Amino acid sequence: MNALAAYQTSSGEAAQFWVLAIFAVAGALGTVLMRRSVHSALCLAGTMVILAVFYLANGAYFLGVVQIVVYTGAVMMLFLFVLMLVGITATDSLKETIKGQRWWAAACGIGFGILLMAGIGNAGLKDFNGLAAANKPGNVHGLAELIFTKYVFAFELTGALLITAAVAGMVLTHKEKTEKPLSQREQAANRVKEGTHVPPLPAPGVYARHNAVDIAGLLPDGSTSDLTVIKTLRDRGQIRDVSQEAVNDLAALENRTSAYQGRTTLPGQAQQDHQRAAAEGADKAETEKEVTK
Amino acid sequence: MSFPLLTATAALPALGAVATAAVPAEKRTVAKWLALLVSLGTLVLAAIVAIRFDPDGARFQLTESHAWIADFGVRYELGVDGIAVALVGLTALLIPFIIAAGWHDADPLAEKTTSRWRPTQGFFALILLVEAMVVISFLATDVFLFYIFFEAMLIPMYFLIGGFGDRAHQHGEEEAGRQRSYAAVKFLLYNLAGGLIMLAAVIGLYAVTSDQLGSGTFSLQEILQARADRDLDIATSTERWLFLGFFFAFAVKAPLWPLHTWLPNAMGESTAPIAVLITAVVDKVGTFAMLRFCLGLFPEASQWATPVILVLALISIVYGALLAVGQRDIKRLIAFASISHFGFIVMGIFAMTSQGQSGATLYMVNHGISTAALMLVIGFLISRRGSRLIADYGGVQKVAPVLAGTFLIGGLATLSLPGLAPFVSEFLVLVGTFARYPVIGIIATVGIVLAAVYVLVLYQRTMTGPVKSGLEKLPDLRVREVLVVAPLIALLIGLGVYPKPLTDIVNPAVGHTLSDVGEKDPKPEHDARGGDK
Amino acid sequence: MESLIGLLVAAPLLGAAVLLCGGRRLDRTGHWLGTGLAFLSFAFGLVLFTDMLGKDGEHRALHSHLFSWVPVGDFQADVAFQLDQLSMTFVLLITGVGSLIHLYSVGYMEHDERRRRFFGYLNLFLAAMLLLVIADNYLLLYVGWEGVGLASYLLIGFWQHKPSAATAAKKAFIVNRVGDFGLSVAIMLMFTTFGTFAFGPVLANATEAGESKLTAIGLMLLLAACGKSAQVPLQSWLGDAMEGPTPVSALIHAATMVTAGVYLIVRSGAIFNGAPDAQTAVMVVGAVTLLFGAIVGCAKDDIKKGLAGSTMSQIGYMVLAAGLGPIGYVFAIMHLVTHGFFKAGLFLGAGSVMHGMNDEVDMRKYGGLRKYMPVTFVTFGLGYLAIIGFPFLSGFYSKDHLIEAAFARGATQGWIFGSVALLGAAITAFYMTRMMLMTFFGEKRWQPDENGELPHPHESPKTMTIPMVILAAGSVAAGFIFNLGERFVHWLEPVTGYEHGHLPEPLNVPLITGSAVTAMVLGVALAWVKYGRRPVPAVAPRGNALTWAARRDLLQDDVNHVVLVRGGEHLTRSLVYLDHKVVDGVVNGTAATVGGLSGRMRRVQNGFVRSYAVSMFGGAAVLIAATLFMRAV
Amino acid sequence: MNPVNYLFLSALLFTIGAAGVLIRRNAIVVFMCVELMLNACNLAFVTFSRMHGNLDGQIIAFFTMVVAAAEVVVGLAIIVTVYRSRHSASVDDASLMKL
Repeated sequence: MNALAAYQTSSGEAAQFWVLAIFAVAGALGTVLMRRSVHSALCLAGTMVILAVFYLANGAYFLGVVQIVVYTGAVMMLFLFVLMLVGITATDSLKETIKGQRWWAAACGIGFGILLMAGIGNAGLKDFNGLAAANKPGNVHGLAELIFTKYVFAFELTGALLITAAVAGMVLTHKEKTEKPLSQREQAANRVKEGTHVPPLPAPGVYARHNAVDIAGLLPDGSTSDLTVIKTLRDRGQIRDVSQEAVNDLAALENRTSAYQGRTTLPGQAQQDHQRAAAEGADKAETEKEVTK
Repeated sequence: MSFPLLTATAALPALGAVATAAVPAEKRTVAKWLALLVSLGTLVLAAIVAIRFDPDGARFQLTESHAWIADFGVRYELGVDGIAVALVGLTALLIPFIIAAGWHDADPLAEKTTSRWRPTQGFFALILLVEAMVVISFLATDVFLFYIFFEAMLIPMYFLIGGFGDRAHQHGEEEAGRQRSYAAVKFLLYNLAGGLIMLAAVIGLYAVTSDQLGSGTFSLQEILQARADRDLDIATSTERWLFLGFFFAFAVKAPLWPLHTWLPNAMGESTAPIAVLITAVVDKVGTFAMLRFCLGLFPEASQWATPVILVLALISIVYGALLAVGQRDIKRLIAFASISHFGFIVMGIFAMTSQGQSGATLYMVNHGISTAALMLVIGFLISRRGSRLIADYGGVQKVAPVLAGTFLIGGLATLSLPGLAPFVSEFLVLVGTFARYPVIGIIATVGIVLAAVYVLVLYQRTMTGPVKSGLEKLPDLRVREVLVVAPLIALLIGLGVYPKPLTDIVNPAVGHTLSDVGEKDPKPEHDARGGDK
Repeated sequence: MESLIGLLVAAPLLGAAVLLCGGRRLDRTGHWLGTGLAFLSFAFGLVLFTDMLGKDGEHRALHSHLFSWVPVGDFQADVAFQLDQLSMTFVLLITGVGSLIHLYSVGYMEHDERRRRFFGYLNLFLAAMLLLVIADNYLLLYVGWEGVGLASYLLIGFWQHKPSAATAAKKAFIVNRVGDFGLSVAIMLMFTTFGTFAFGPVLANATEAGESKLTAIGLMLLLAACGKSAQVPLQSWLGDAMEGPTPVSALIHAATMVTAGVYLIVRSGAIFNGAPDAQTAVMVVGAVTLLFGAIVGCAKDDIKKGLAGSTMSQIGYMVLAAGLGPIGYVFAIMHLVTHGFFKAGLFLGAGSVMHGMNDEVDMRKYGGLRKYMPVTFVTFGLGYLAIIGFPFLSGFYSKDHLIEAAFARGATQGWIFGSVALLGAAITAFYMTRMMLMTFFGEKRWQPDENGELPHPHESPKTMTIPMVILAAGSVAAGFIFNLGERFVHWLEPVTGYEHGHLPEPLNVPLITGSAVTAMVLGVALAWVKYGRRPVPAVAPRGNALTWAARRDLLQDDVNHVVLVRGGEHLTRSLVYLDHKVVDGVVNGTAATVGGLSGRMRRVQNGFVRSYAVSMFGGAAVLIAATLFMRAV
Repeated sequence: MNPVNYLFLSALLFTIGAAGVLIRRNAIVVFMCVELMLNACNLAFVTFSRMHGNLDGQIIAFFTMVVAAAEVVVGLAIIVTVYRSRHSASVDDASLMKL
C-alpha cells in the first residue's frame, strides 16, 4: 500500500474503484428510489460498506473500520429499529404532492451535480502526496496524535455533544406518566364534585323513536336527550333532529285516533298541546346540555 | 453642568405617560387629572425655556451634549434656537387643551368594574408620549437623535388614530372600526415610507462626514461649523440626493401635495383632539425639520430644489383649498384646509426671505392655535350630534349661539382675518414669497379667497338657516368646553394684535438659517424709508 | 390730543367686546351702552376736529405711534395712526351718522331678542371703520378693511335663520375677499417697490417708481375698491346685502363702508397721479357702475334694493371723480359726505316705512303713505330732493361739481364721462321719483301679510324719527355749507393737492349746471308720466328685455352663477374625484400591486420542508456557479 | 487511475443524496439520504487527506461521523416523537407553519 503515494494509483485499485463505484452509485440510487424504506436502508448499508472499502483503499484504515462498525453496524441498525417502530410494511406513495417539486429537484440536482463536478475538474488537483509519510507510525497512531494534541478541544466538545445527544434521545422518546391514573371511584367522585352529569348516561334507545344511531331518544317528558347519541356523533354535531316531525306525526296520529273514536278534542288544540310540550322539552334539553358542559 | 432644562422638558411628559398608564383601571379620573397636571407642568417648563432663551445670544442655547453611541458618532445633543422655542411652546401649550377637550373621549362605553382594559389611561398616556417625542424632536440637534424620535412618534400616533375614534359614525360601529384602522395603517405606511428613505439619507450623511471629517458625526452644530470652516464640502450630486431623502420624509409629514392623502383619512377618523394633535403638533415637526435640517445641512441643494418645491407648495395651497370646498365631511374639510395651510408654510420656508421664513414659523404656531380652536369646537359639535356630515347640521347658531360664535372665530382665524394671528403669518409668507417670486406670490394670494369660500360655506351650511330636525335640543358649550376654547381665542386675538414677542424670538434664528443658505432679502427697488426711519 | 385718536377706535371696540362677551345680563341695557359709546366716539371726533381747526392748514395732521406690530427684517408694520383732514372728514361722518343710526336702531330693533348682539356688531363696525380711516399704513388699513367686511358679514347675516340672509352675507364676504386679494397684492407690490407701505414714505416717493409699477399698484387698489364699494364687476353683493336690517343698510351699505373704496383711491392719490392708465380704468369702472346701478335702480320693486342700486350708482359717481385725479378728489369726498347724509336718511326712511308696513319691502304694495307717516314722508322727500340734485340742496352742489370736473378733463374722455354723468343724473331723478311716487303717492295697494292682517301704517317712535330729521337737515344744508366760500375744498387741499382750481380749459359752468338741472327735470317728468299719472299695477308688468335684465341685476348674478359657482362646483367635484382616484389611487394602486405580488409569492411558501430545501439546494447550485464564473473571469 | 475520481464519486453520491432529500416524503428515508450526503463528504475528506499527505482530512471525517451519530440519535428520536403524536412519518404532514 506504500506505493499509493504516486500520481497514479495502482491498476488493482483502479479496477476495484470502477467496480465498486458502480455498486455504490447503484446503492445510492436504490436508497432514493426504493418504495419501501427497509429496502432503502439496506441499499444505504451496502453503499456504506463500499465506502468503507474506499476508505481503506485511501489509506484511512481506522476510518474504514469505524465506518463498518459504527455506521453500518450501529447507526444503520438504529435506523432499522426505528423503521420497525414506525411500521416496516409502510410503503411510500411515490406520487408527488407538491406541484413541480420533482422537476425542480431534478433540475437542481443535475445542475448542482454538473457544476460540482465541473468545479472539481477545474480545480487542477495536480498535487498528490499520498499518505506514506503520514501513516508511517501507523494510521491509528497518527490519528490519535492529532486528536489528542491539535484537535483535543474539538474532541472534547464532540464528547459533550454525544452525551447531550444521548440525553436528548432519551428525553425525546421517553414518555413518563407523572401521575397515577384515576380509578373509577375517583372519576365518579370528580364528576360529583364538578356537578357534571352525575348519573350514568341514558341507555341507548331510551324511548327510542327510531333505530338510527344519530337520532336522539326521547325522555319521559317528550323532549329529546342528546346524551343518548354516541359521543363521536355529538362532537361532530351530527345529531339528526326530527323531533318536530315526530311530534307532528304523533299529533296527527292522535287526531286520527280521536276522530275515529269520535272524541271531541279539537285538532288544533291537540297540536298546540304537543307543541308546548315539545318546546318545554327543548328548553329542558338545553339546560341539560349546559350542565353537561 | 447646570440643570438639564431641555431634557427635563422632554422627560416630564414621558414620565407622566408612564405614570398615567400605571393608574389602576377604575381610577380613570385620577389618570385624567394626572395627565392634565403633567401637561401643565410641561407648559411651565417650556415657559421657563422661553424666558431663559436670549434671542440675541448664541444660535443654540441651553445646550446639552453627551456621548451616546460613540462608535457611530451619535450624540445626545439638545439645544434650542428661536424657532424651536416657538414650536416647543406651541406643543406644550396645545397639549393641555387637547387633554381637556378629550376628557370624555376615551371613557369606556359601559362600566365594567372587573375589566383590566384601561382605554382611558392609555389614551392620555399616549398623548403625553407623543408630546414628549415631539418636544425632543424640536430640541434635538443631533440628526440621528432627531430621526429616532421623528419615527418613534408614529407608534403612539398609530394607536391614537386606530384605537380611539368618534363614538358615532354614519355607517355604524363596525364600518367605523374598519375606516379607522384603514386610516391608521395609511398614516403609518406613508410616514414610515418617508422615514425609511430619510434613514438612508441619514446614513449617507454619516458616510459623507466620516469620509471628509475623519470621524463621522450626526451633530448639526458640528456639521454647520465644519461647513463654515470649509472642512466639509459635500459633492453637489450627493448633497442633492441626501436633501431629497430628508425632504421626502418631511414632505410626507408636512404634508405636501401629492403626498397628502393620508391626512384627510387620519383626521377624519380620529377624534377631534387627536386630529388637532396630528395637524397642529405632529405635522409641525415636518415643516420645522425642513427649516432646520434641509436648509441647514444642504443649503446648495435647497436652493436647487426651491423652484419645484415652491410649485408643489403652490399646488398644495390651491388644491387643498379647492378640495376643502368640495368636502361633505366637516373634519375632512378641515384636513384639506390644513393641507392648504401647510402649503403656505412650505412656501414661506423655501421663499428664502426673512419675511417668508419668519412668517412660516409664525404660521406653524398660529395654524396650530387656530386649527385647535376650530377643530375642538367641531369636535364638541360632532359629539353632540354624532355625525360628521355637513348635511346633518343647520341652524346651530339659533340653539347654541356660543358654540356658533366660537366656531365662527375659529373659522375666521382659518381664513386669516386681519386682527387674528394667522393673518400676520400668512401675509408675511405672501410678502416674503412675492418679494422673490412675484407670480407664485400672486397665485398663492388666490388662496385667501378660496379660504373664505370654504370657511363661510361651512359656517353657512352648519350654523345658519332653519334649525335642522334633531338639533332642537342641542346643548350649548359647557363650562369645560368654554374653558378649552376661550384661551385659544384669546391667544388668537393677542398674537394677532401683538405678535412682537414671538417675532423677536424667531427673527434672529431665521437670520441664522438664511445665512446658512447664503441668501439675503431682496432690496426694494426705490427705498423710500430713508428719512422716515 | 394724539392719545385721543386711539380712543376714537377704543370706545366702540370696548363696546363690541363688552356687548358680545357680556352675555344675557346686558340684554336690557346693552343697546344704550352701545349707543352711548358711539356718541362718545363722536364726541372725541368733535374735540379733535375743533383742535384741528385751531391749527394752520398744513400742520393739522396728527400722528400717533402706538406700538410696533409686525417687525420682520425690512418688513416693519406699525400700529400707528394718522389723522389728517381727509381722515377727519371720515371720522366725523362715520361717528356722526353712526351714532344717529345707533339711536335709530334702538327703536327699530326693539322687538328683536338679539338686539344686544346687533349693537355689539354695530360697535365693531364703527371701530373697524374708524381704524380703516385713521390707519397710517396700508397694512393697518387692511385690518380695518377686513374688519368692516366682517362686521358687514355679521350684520347682513344678522337674521341667520333666513337662508337668504346667510347666503347674502357669505356672498358679500367672498366677493369682498376678491377685492382684498387686490389690496394684498398692492401692499406686496408697495413693499417690494418702496420697502415700506406706510402712507407717508410711499406717497411722498411715488413718483420715483416707474409708471408701470404705479399702474400695477393702482389697478390692484382699484380691484380692492371695486370689491368694497360694489363697483362693476364686483358689485353683485350689494343688492343681496339688503337682507340685513335696515339700519345696517343705511350705515354700512350706504353711508360709510361702501365708500371705503373711494377713500382708498383718494388716499392713494399720489400713486394714481403717476399712473394715467390706472386712472382711466378707475373712471371707466366708475362710469360703468354709475349707469349700471342707475339702470338696476329703475327696475327694482323692492325699496331697499332700489336704494342699493342707487347707492352703487352714486358711488360710481365718486369713483369716477376719484379717477379724474386731483381735480376730482375733493368733489368725490364731498359727494361722499353729502351722499352719506341723504342716502342714510333715505334708508332710514325706507326702514321707517317697512316698520309701519309689517316689514313689507315691495313698493308695489305701498302707496299713499304720506298721510300716515308725515315725518317719514318729509324727511324722505328732502333726501329725495337732495339726491336728484334739486337746486341748492346738498346733492346739487356735490353732483354739479362732479359733472364739471368730468367735463374739465377735456378731449374725448371728458365728453364721454361728462355725458355719462349727466345721463346718470337724469336716470337718478327718474328712479328716485318713481320710488317716491310709488311709496307715498297714489292710492293704497296694501296687501295683507301672511297672517292675513292688513298693515296699519303709523309713524315710527321718536328714537327713529329724530335721526331721520337730523339727517334730512344735513341733506338739505350740508352742500350749501360746504360750498360756502369753497370751504370744503380748502379744508381738504393739504391732502388732495391744489390743482382743482386750475381747470385745463375754460368751462362754461352755467351751461353745465343748466344741463344737469334739465336732465334732472327730464327724469322727474318721465317718472311722473309713467308712475304719477297712471295707477301703479300691484303686480309687476312683464316689461321689455332691458327691464327683465335690470330686475335680475343685468344678469350679472346669472353669469357669476354659471361661470363661477357652477364652474367651481364642477371643478371641486372633479378634483375630489381625482384626489380619491388618482392621487390616492396611485398610492393605493402601488399597495394593491405589492399585495397582489405578495399573494403570488406567498404560494411559494407552501409550508413543505422539501420545497424549501429545493430552494436551498438551488441556491447552493447558484453559489457554485457564481464561484466558478468568478474564477473563470 | 487518477484519485480525483474519488472526488467525482463523492460529488455524485452527494447529489443523489440531496435529490433524495428533496423527493422522498418518509422522514426516515429523508434522514438516510442525509446520511448518504454526509458519507459522500467523508469520502471527499479522506481523498483530500490522501492528496495532501496528512491526516487532518481524516480527522475531519472522523468528527463528521461523531456528529452524524449524534444527529441520528436526536433526529430519530424526533421522528419517533412526531410519529407518536401524528401517526405519520411523512415530512409533508408536519406543515403547521403553512398559512
